[in-house]
Amino acid sequence: MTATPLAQDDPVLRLCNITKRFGALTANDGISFDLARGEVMALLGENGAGKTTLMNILFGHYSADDGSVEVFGQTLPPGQPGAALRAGVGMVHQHFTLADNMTVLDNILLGTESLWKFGLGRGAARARVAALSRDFGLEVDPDAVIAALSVGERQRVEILKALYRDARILILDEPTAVLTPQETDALFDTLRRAVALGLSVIFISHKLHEVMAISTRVLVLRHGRLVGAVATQDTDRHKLAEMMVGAEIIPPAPSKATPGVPLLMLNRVTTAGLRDVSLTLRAGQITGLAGVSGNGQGALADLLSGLAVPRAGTLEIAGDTVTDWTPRRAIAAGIGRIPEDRHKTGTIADFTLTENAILETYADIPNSRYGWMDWRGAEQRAEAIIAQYDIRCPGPGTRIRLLSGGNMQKLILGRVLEESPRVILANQPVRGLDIGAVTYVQNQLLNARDSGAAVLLISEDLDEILTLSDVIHVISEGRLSPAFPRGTMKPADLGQWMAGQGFEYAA
Amino acid sequence: MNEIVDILISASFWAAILRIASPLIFATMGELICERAGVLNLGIEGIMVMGAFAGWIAVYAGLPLWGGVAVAMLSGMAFGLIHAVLTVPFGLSQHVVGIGITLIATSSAYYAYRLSLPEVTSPPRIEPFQPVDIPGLSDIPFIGTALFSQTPLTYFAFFTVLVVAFVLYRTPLGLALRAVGENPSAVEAQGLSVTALRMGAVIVGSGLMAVGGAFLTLSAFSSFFFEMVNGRGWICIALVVFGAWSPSKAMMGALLFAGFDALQVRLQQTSFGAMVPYQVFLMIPYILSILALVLMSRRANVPAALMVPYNRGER
Amino acid sequence: MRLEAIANPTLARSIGLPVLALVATFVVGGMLAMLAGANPLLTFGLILKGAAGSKFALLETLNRATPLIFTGLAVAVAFRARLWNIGAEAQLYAGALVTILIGTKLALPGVVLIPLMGIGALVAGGLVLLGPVLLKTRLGVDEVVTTLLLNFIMLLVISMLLEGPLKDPMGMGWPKSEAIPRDARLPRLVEGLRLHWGFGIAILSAIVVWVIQTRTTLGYEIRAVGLNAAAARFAGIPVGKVMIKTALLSGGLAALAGFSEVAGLRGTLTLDLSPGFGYTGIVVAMLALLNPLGVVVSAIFVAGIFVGADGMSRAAEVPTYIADILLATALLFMVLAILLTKFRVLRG
Amino acid sequence: QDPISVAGIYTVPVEQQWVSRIHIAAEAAKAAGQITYTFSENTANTDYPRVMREYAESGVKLIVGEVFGVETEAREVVLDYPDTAFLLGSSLPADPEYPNLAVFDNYIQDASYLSGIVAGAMTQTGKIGMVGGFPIPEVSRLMHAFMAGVKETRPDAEFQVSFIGSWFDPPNAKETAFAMIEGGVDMIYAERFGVSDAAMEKGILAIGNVIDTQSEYPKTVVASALWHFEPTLQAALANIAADAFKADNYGVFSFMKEGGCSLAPLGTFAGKVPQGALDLVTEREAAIKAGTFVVEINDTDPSI
Ligand SMILES: Nc1ncnc2c1ncn2[C@@H]1O[C@H](COP(=O)(O)OP(=O)(O)OP(=O)(O)O)[C@@H](O)[C@H]1O
Ligand SMILES: Nc1ncnc2c1ncn2[C@@H]1O[C@H](COP(=O)(O)OP(=O)(O)OP(=O)(O)O)[C@@H](O)[C@H]1O
Ligand SMILES: [Mg+2]
Ligand SMILES: [Mg+2]
Repeated sequence: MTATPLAQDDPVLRLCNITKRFGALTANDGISFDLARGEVMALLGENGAGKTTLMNILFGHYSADDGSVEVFGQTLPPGQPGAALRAGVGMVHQHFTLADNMTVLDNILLGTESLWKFGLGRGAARARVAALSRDFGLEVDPDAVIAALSVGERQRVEILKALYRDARILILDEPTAVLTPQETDALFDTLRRAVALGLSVIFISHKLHEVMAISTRVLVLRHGRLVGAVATQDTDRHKLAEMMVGAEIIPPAPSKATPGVPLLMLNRVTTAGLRDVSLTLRAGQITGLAGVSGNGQGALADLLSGLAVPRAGTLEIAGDTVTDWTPRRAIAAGIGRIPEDRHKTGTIADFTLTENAILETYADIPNSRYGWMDWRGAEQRAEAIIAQYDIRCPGPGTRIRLLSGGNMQKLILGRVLEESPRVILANQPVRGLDIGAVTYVQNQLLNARDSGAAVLLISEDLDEILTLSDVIHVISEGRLSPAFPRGTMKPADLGQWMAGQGFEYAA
Repeated sequence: MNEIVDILISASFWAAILRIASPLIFATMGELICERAGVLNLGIEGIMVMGAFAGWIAVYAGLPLWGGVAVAMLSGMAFGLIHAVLTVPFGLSQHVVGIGITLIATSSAYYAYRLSLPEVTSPPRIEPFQPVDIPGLSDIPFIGTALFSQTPLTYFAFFTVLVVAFVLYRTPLGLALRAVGENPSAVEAQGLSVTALRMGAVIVGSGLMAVGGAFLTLSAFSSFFFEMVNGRGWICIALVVFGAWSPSKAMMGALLFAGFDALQVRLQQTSFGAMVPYQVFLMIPYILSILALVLMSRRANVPAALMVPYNRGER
Repeated sequence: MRLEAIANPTLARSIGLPVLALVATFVVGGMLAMLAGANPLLTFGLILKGAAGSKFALLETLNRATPLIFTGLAVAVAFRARLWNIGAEAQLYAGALVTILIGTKLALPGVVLIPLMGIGALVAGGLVLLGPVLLKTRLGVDEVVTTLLLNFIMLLVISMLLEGPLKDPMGMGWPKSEAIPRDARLPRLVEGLRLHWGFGIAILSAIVVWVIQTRTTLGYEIRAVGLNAAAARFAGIPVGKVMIKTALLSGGLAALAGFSEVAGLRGTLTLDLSPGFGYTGIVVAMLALLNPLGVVVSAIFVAGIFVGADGMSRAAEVPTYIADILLATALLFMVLAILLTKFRVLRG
Repeated sequence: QDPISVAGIYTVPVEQQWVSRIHIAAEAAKAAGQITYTFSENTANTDYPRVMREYAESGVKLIVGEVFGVETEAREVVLDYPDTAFLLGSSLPADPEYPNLAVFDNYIQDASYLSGIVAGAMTQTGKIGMVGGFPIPEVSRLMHAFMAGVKETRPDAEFQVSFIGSWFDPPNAKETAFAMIEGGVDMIYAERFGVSDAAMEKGILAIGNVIDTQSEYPKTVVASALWHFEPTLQAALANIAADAFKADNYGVFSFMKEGGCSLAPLGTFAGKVPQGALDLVTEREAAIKAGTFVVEINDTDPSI
């Protein structure tokens, strides 16, 4: 370890001995580090290691129980985001902080002027935003309403918000978790431009190749403590993973698949977001769906989940055409669904683990009988899932809100896999998870495949698709490419299809 | 049918609409400000009662009429402060606090009235605002009588709509207010205080509601009566939704509602009115409001964070 | 300022704060009474005496709590599903109306009429709430406003009926209905005092609702829909149907308040059957944190404060309006106290 | 002799015209040392029986009030407190089964009739408006008597009747009156607060009801039919003192011949009312008091 946390001569930012407790839990434990001008510092750590908490303290959302934050030599008053903003700190939060029904420009302007001024000066602001967009490569329509923007565009707005306020230090909390590879590349381009202009960046991600690609230095948190700091050039992905988890991580290595009978078939289906799509999911096979987000993945997931019905074409399960298609039918037909957003659709935050574990099966024995809940039965079921899927939690009576994303995901996985589904829809199953959890989830999907399930894996991470899938489809503007067997396509080839090329010739 | 046309072409009918709409407009703007900032203020009915009382008693005690309006506004702001403290930093249920405020403001006004005037058996009167002709405009035939021969408070009500619309859409403060009703974290992330903005909105909004109440005692009428607000506050809550949280549309809603009220009163005297139970006329504005809501529902843009308390550090 | 959840509140906190809220209410009451020239130190005892100082006082408190239990339950059930039913008042009147229709128009023995009236009311109240709920689930119309407006419409409908077809021919022209026959009235619980079997039905309803919420799949569905409708829909819970069932249950419960007031207390239908029981039900439910059994306690608390303070106003000869002030004060202090039993206030 | 303890229970505030007359009579008796007096106002009908019991339990000798909304329940209370005298406004006649309950109502049709005579003489257009709260007998009866009076001096008079569906919404009553005035009415029967204000603003005339408001609207209120509760209260007090209180109809004590109602003095309008009308008023008043002329009691809804 060549780089020590406190080695800078003239740091733009200095954190001293930051400690933060939530009740009995110490989320940050005496953390100190410096940030130099023009540096990209990556912050690594498992889910719940305390990264977001630390950044929230730095930005003034939380006040630390101990320690201080200095920006350009000035100590920041605790608990005042306004002070951090004025001092030149800009933050892009893990969960975006945008008002969805307002325009880009209004979101950027918010809070930048004295509240008591007459007039908003939108004209001048628009010009300034346009200039910033150009300088930093952040293309976005200033008059668009946020709700109409893609995730990547929203992120650009978040960065523009910081730049508009002349931020000198940019904090990005898991900015790439929801981005497509292309968008990630664009983001990195922006960050490089920013650094070139003398800004400093703190970058949080669970994706080690990204950390390797963009950062100059890496700090690693574990259980709230700073456990390591290295210059990026002196390390590699394996070493970083080991520092994070404390043990070596073995990435999944799929064995050869033995495809079986078709379990689910789409015959020229059209829905709100799909155009004339035909697809066959076979037993014992993982079908990967690659594509730039927003090209119909959601529509396909909704269709298989039972939330949408075909407008034209048919959906066949084990040879039978379905009618009256609802989520309940989908579950009954043996489709296990891992939703894209575990917070919004996958779980009910204020339900306990037990209640969440039976969300899809509450009406069945042993969870209930004749409309009467059997809470003992339900709890036993939850306990079984907790034990088998190694969910870290105080117990089945804990509200799921208190679990980390990885553990939440394990519960969903357990809830789905315990039903021995014939078909599994896995929509972004590892988004936002740390590397340990990612490996765990992927191995579970492979196991399910090996025991004969048909898996549809939707992901924007091409590496993940290429590693896990036995056949790959690309989706673009609601159309589906032909199936490409494992090993027949390179990332660049897929990229062409993702950009929409080739579809003219496809069926 | 002729009778209805007669009503519609009489200038005094249109003048009545503006008059009846005035208190609704004040209170609707007040509620709109609160809801735009994310707080449903069910205290409106009681705050209007308090405003009606406070404004009136101040004038009765010797203050000029505009002094009464100011006192009413302050009284509304005081109850707004209680509402704001309980619902914003403490994040208590906006339903309970609102109903509690309505109860406490109403009964406090009654209690204070009885304590200050224990002996009266007939409500004392003050000299209320008189209609003021606007020079030039009020001489225009028909329009002059219909629109420009109102009491100053009515003109003030429409001026308030302009101010509210201007502030909401054309100033940094309005931008922040709208944002805090859409997504408080967005506001906090930009260095503004969610608490201060929301509390400010509730306090100022409540002040306007109270002025709406004071209109009843200082302009529409000259004495304070128990129960004289008579559900007008609840109507305003509907008007805000009806107006899809936009000041100008909400004002149109108030005018429409007042229109049906004015029409209702006049229809009762027609031959048609004699055939239909008077309750049917009284019902019309409510039924139309619901119908309008049904028609508007798809386009309504509810402030996304309405009724959601914000606690920093909680997700 | 920031609130932080307390993992394990101490007993002193859980009990001390609500007691403090009560004491604060009494202090406010004393000061207000002093303004009116009464001895502030006496008010405390007078309120207690008025609310529970005698069998009569206690039973009157329970009597006034009865409709509040029903409307409180109605609100608790609806709010659990995030169905903002502000229209318990309208549903109450719908229940009362059907009670009167069945009770006065059907010539049947009391034992048949009583259950018939109850069931009729239940159905009527449910149907009244069904409209706004269908508008909400089908067209996305905000139910806060529709249920609120229905309160006014329902009162006007009743007014029209009471001055028209339902007017009691023996009522000397007053807008009031005929009385239901003696044997179709809910029996008194205590001879000579007003408390009637409506109270028993209310307690029973609270238990039933509690069982539904905690022990049945419907209760589970209602809670899931209320906490996260999107997740519930994804998991296969029929959100629309659950909403409709919730509406029928909630509206029905509110209507039972009307049934109980008419069949147990008043015998006839008038326009002033409810002094805002529907609105107070919201407060009762929230004070109980939407817990059905808690609703019983909070309804009795709310009724007790009102009856006690009202009695105090007479004994101390201060204007009667003090009762409502104290009720509201007690409420606001109490919701705050309940919050502070679970959260601690931090700076920053 | 010790003052008799009296309690009033009112479902509306004591400002309400009707209740104010009871309240004033009681306050006067209290000032005269005849009674002690406390009251509860704005009592909901749900709470009414409880309040009755609370006063009865506290040993009050006479309870006055109004039970139009709780006739049955109130009678149950009455039976439970045989030592307390109840003098209650009620639509039902007295009943010996409730020996301690006497009923009354404001039967002031005599005065209303006389005020109608004045109104008929003062209207120019012959269009007369009437704004009421609800079409209940107490209101309808007086409106009919008033109309009968008008017909004496203005046989071709036309009447417009509106009910605002509320006892207390002066701004609404005022709007309703405005609407009538636009319709050509130049004389208005002010059953509710708010009506005289409209008349004053528009410079037309009004007739008061139950109370005299001429001092507040000196150029507007021509005449008023006044109710005097004193004879009713005094009769009850006398019976209590004599231990002779029983089920009885005290409504008659509101009749003119008992002094229960009167036409308010013309005051500011003295000399402005045609002599012919005044002569008729004097003549009819004498006849009513002598019992040779009876004003019809008609409780039907005048708007139909
Ligand atoms: N508001 C809060 N209240 C209580 N505890 C909290 C709160 N926020 C975070 N924690 C605790 O602090 C720990 C650190 O959380 P933090 O969000 O900082 O993790 P993280 O490193 O950002 O995780 P991830 O990689 O999943 O984003 C968590 O384990 C959690 O238990
Ligand atoms: N209100 C809270 N109270 C207690 N702990 C919390 C709270 N909010 C978050 N946490 C904790 O913070 C940690 C991180 O939360 P966060 O929501 O960032 O999860 P995550 O692991 O990043 O999931 P995801 O990536 O899906 O958002 C979790 O371990 C969770 O236990
Ligand atoms: Mg995080
Ligand atoms: Mg995360």
